[in-house]
Amino acid sequence: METRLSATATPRNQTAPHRSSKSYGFSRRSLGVELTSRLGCTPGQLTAVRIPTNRGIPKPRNITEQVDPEHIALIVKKEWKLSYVTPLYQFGHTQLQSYSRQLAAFLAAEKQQGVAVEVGQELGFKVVFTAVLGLAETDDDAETVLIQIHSKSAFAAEGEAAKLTWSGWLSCVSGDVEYLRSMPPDFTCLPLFGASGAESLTTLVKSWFERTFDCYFGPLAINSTNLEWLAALWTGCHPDTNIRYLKLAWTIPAQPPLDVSYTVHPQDAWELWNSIRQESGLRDTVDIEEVSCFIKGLESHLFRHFRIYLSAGTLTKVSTTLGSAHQDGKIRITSSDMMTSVLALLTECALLKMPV
Amino acid sequence: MSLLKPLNKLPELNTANVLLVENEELFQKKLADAIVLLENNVNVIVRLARSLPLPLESRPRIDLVVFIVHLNSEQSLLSAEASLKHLDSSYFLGKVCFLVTGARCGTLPYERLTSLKKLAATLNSPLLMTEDRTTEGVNTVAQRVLAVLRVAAGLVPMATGLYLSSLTRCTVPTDPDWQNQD
Amino acid sequence: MEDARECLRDGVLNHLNVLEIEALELSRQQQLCLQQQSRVDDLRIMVDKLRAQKDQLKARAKTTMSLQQLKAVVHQRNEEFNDDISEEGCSMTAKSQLSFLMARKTQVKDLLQAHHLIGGYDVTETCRGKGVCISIATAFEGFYLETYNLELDVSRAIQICRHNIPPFIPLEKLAQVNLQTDLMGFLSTLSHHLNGFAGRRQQIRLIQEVLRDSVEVMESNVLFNTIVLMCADPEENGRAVLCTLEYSDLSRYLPTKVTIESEDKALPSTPQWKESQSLLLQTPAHTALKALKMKGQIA
Amino acid sequence: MDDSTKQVLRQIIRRIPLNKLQNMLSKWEHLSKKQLRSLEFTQPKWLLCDNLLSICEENDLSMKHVTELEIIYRIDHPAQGSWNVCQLIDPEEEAVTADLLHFKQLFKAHLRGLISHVSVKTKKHEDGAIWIRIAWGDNFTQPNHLKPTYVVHHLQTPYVFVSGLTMKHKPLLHQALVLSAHYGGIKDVHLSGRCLTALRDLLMRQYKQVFPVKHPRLLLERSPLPSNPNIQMEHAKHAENRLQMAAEAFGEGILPKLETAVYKLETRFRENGNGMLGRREEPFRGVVKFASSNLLESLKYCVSSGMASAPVTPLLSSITQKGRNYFVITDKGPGASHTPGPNI
Amino acid sequence: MAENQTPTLQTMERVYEAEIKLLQEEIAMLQNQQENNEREVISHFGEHTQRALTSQPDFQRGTKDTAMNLKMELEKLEEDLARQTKMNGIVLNECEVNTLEKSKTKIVQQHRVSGNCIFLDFQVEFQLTEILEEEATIVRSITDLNIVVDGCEFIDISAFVSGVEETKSLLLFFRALRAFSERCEHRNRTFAHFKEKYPELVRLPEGCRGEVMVIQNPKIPGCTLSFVWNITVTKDGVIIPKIDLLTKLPEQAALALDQRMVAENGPQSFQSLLRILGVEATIEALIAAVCVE
Repeated sequence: METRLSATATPRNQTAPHRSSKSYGFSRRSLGVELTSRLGCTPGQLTAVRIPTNRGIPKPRNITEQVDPEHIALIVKKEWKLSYVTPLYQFGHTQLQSYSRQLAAFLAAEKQQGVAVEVGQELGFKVVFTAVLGLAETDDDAETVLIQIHSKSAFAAEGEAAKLTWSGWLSCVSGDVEYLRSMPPDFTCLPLFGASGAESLTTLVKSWFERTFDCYFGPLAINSTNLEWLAALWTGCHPDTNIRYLKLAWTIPAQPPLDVSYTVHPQDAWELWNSIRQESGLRDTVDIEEVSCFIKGLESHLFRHFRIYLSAGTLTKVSTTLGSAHQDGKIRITSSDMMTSVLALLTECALLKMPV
Repeated sequence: MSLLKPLNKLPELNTANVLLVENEELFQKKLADAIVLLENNVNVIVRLARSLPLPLESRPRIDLVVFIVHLNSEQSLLSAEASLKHLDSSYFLGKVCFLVTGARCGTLPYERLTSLKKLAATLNSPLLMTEDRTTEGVNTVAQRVLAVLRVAAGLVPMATGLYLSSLTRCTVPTDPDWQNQD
Repeated sequence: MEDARECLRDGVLNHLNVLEIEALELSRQQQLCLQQQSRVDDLRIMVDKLRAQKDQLKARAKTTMSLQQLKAVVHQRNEEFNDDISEEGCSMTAKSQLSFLMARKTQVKDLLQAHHLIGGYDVTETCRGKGVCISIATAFEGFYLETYNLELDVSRAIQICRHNIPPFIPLEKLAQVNLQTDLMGFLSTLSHHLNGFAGRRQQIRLIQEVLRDSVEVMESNVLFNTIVLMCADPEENGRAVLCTLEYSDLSRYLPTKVTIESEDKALPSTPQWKESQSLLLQTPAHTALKALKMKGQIA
Repeated sequence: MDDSTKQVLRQIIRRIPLNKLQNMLSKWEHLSKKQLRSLEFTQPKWLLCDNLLSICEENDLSMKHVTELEIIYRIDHPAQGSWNVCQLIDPEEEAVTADLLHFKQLFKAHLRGLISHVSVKTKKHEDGAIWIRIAWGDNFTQPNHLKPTYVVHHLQTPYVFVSGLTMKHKPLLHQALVLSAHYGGIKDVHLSGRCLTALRDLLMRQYKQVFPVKHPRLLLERSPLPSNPNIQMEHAKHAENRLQMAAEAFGEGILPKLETAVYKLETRFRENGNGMLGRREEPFRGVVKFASSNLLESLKYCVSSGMASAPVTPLLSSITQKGRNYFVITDKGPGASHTPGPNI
Repeated sequence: MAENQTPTLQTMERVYEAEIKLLQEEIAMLQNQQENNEREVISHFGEHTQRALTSQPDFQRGTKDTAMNLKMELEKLEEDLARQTKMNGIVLNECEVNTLEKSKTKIVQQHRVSGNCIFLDFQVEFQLTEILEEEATIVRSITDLNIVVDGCEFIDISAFVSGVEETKSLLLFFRALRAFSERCEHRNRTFAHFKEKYPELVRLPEGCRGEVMVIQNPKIPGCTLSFVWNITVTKDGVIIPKIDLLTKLPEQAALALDQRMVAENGPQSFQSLLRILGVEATIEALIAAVCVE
């Protein structure tokens, strides 16, 4: 069994304590062994899935035809805490009803054992699993599953309907086709998990999934490259839907830490982005070089004024009226037009975490 | 501008000089204390610098240059790359070593680590992943640096820096997917 | 032998791994007892360093010629070239030249320190001559108090770019008067204001420190330019007497107006209180009150 | 004790944390020792509140007394809501000799002259500052004690710290201040924050500033610990230089705890490299906000550790030099419009 | 496993610490001796040092750069001294320091400083004490002060000087001395200017640095105007100039002028004249008045 030198978590994000997951061993496609094998690595670090260096230009498009607007309303405007999920074993979209009942029973049982459920004393849970049809981009994508938990607190008057206290979803939008096809038959790959509601309920739902489908939930962070992609993606939509502002936030590791936030006028941001696009010939795909040139342009504009090396810190948050994303894996999508491209990007991040 | 040359001065008897280059000047002090504490028989002089070139002073021959790069800061990588230009090319025959910290942090952009690995591979120098927050981690990497230093300073019979570097240099993963990426 | 074979079964790499960890553990324990040893090593290094420094100083003392030797050198040269030492005639030996230079350097340093001690403005040039930093010392009756600093930008018109003068000192008003035209005048008026303020505040501190039981500071303000003190008149069965000191000239530490009040309307006009009123006008408050207390004028 | 007084008292009690309530009530001195002891401070707050109300009714306390409790609490815990600073300009002759009583009477008279229904309560703090609590009504309604404005003024200094002031009442307050302090006018200092003492220390220069003057000391400093001879710092001088510049820009020792600094940038985008937007004339508009639990410490650390290049840009050193934390930067220079602040 | 230090280590540690303390004291003593030696050399061979600065003797290779640095350093220090002297308006020629008591938390030094301020020479001796109190605050105070000032103007400030000596206000003394010297110098320049402009009309009984200037028209004997310009210093160092006009008229001229009450309201009109025109213009007016027959 590979010994794992425990390292104290980096201050910025509290990674959950490493449960000694089943060792998948090093399959043929992992990287050559070097001295780094000594220190155990986070799963997925060694994935060989290629990181795309350019993406198609995401056009905002109205998805209300394919996807039930009611479902969209449930996902839009909320802030979701993201995790990655390893493939689910023997998960079937047809048994959603039974899963609802099983999860409800599990939650009730956990409550009996006095597991701390601080959202009031719940009498009973009503769990609803719904399949959100239409979000999948390719036929390899499994359909997105939405989970809602309604609970009635002890104080509620008799006839009062149970309130929605927790919601979450599992999704896979335009996942890496080659990887999805390599999935053994009984496994369904829904790598991206978003949760919104009481933390304790989230852990309970996660442990139920892990026990029932023999999978593993791990924290999904959005690294600065992906935040930069989102910033460029949202700025690109400005002429069509007014983003009203582009706000970037960095954290500089000073003592005490210094947060720098730069809110750019949308039109100016778009003109900068557009001049970079023109510079490289307005191809139909956006290249990573253009994105980093856009962000570096903004950083150098700040450096000219304040002479602070933002590169010594990390980009932690990007937000516009279309949505916001935080490095700790928090995402908010406020308009449904851009939902698919954002979910596609996040699915890609989650897939990179999959053990090969 | 004077390039730092590895062989421009005569070595002193039984002493080894190592130069730790770190833009943040945070980890190098802890590492230097550990190195000096661990080494008993060879007189090890540790010189700490923020970047190259070094201010114009007389200093003994530097046997090993260690670049400490923190992956959570892009400036750390940029500053290391800039300092490399001030090293004489003959340093890259086993007299340069890269230490990388913070590789575990989840919010790390992947390309930073891969580009550093490619850099170390092209300069055929070793790249050591370092745990800079626990004392065991610091002691482990101090031992490794001492091992490389002893060889680079020619204090290990039958072993030259070049020979050791061919064994320990960083290899970019040979996986086909990587190839067509750049 | 048994555990070695058992380890080998798990694979060579694993075995090496276990060995390395044990080696690390051993070296860590070795370090522990080394640590105590290193404390003594540090001290030994420190002793060597200090010995070296002592020897170096001794050597230097030997090289710089003592007073007598210099007298001898100069004296001896005097005879050769009778009395007036012509310029090229006195090719000083290098050693005496060095000691003269060193001696002059110490003298200039002492003079600079003397300027600082007698309350001179310590003027230092900053940012390559474009700026100048001036410090103004304050003191009251032998006690050195705060030193205030002004950083002036003298590239174009003189401008105060940084200072730590408290806001109740009317710096802007004073600067408008003569900062551009007469810098020395501006500095001396500012110095008078600061020393006036420091003097007044120090008097209140001394009163509170030394005369705590017999005089109480009823009212004072940030600039200490209006002070109300309360003391008791011993005869009139300890009736309270209020002295209000007003300092309209902010650059002085003596009041310009002293009013004495008490319930007994007649008390202020009694001769001894008249006299103490004029005493308060001419001497700093704390000395005046101490004298009054000595005379039994106040309880 | 009418209903509005009760309502205000209830709100004040709700805002004062339980552990501090006993101390506040004893400082208030409107409850007898016995009454204070009779209050049982471990019972739930809403129960405690009712008992306290009944005691106050017993002592027949009026709104005047209740507001005094709030002012005492606010003086001890100023960091509620945010404080803004304005500065009185063009002092007349008597500005320097103004004393507290004189100022208090004049202020009340002027304010009542400007607006009929207003309740003004003042209290002198031991550091010499005067605290004024204003409950605004208007020509018809009674003063609303639930949203009072707090004004703190240090006599003999031009600074006034204001919290909880609405735009509607701003001109009234400013006029009353100018008239009663014998000044010519008043202007906004563009300095705001939650911690009142930090704003005051910054403007009153009650923190240690560093100047490039080295005052010779007779007593020798304790010689620093001898560092290990085997470790040499190549860039010792650079590091020392950076530390000095950081200290000169932001000060030394305990620094005033500012939280934020905001810069409204209206400068052209000049990108040296590939001519991005190079030709564009109009300014590249954006707002930069720096935030930290102790902003000056963070900026100082950035400069001394090299994460910000030294010498320090005037944009950052203006925070301490000009005593403000809101700037509008145009191509003509930082805050080219008239730069208020303590010095020239 | 960390057993406590073996006894030998502890004793070695204590031995080394004692030796370190001893060495530090020895070094301090050596440095002090070195400085005193240099001060003696200066006091005996002042003028030689000037020549040392200028002449370029042959140095052995070793001491070449040390001499160069020393010279550069010295030039910089001389520059600082010149600037301080100009800004402070006080020329310090010579100063002597000897340390009476020195410990980690207290130092007492005897300073003797002599120099001049414009044309008033002074020699000041003061005892300086510096005490390190808790949390590193240093209290520096003058514990003894005596001042010698020579120059004919001294009589005006002798009361002030004795007061200052008593309260040991060293800084107040030098601040007042500077202001007082400037006023005296201004008076001196004015008197010298008029003496040189109207040599036959103006007489200075006590010389340029005196207080009185007598204006007399040789054609009208017995009629003199003596212009008394007195400058005094109050106890708290404020300079107060007082200017009076003493008129001496022959009897018949006195009678003639009397109807116009010149003698009585002379002084008030003179003071108002002074206020409006300032000193120089008033003197010009007086001289003009005396010249007209």
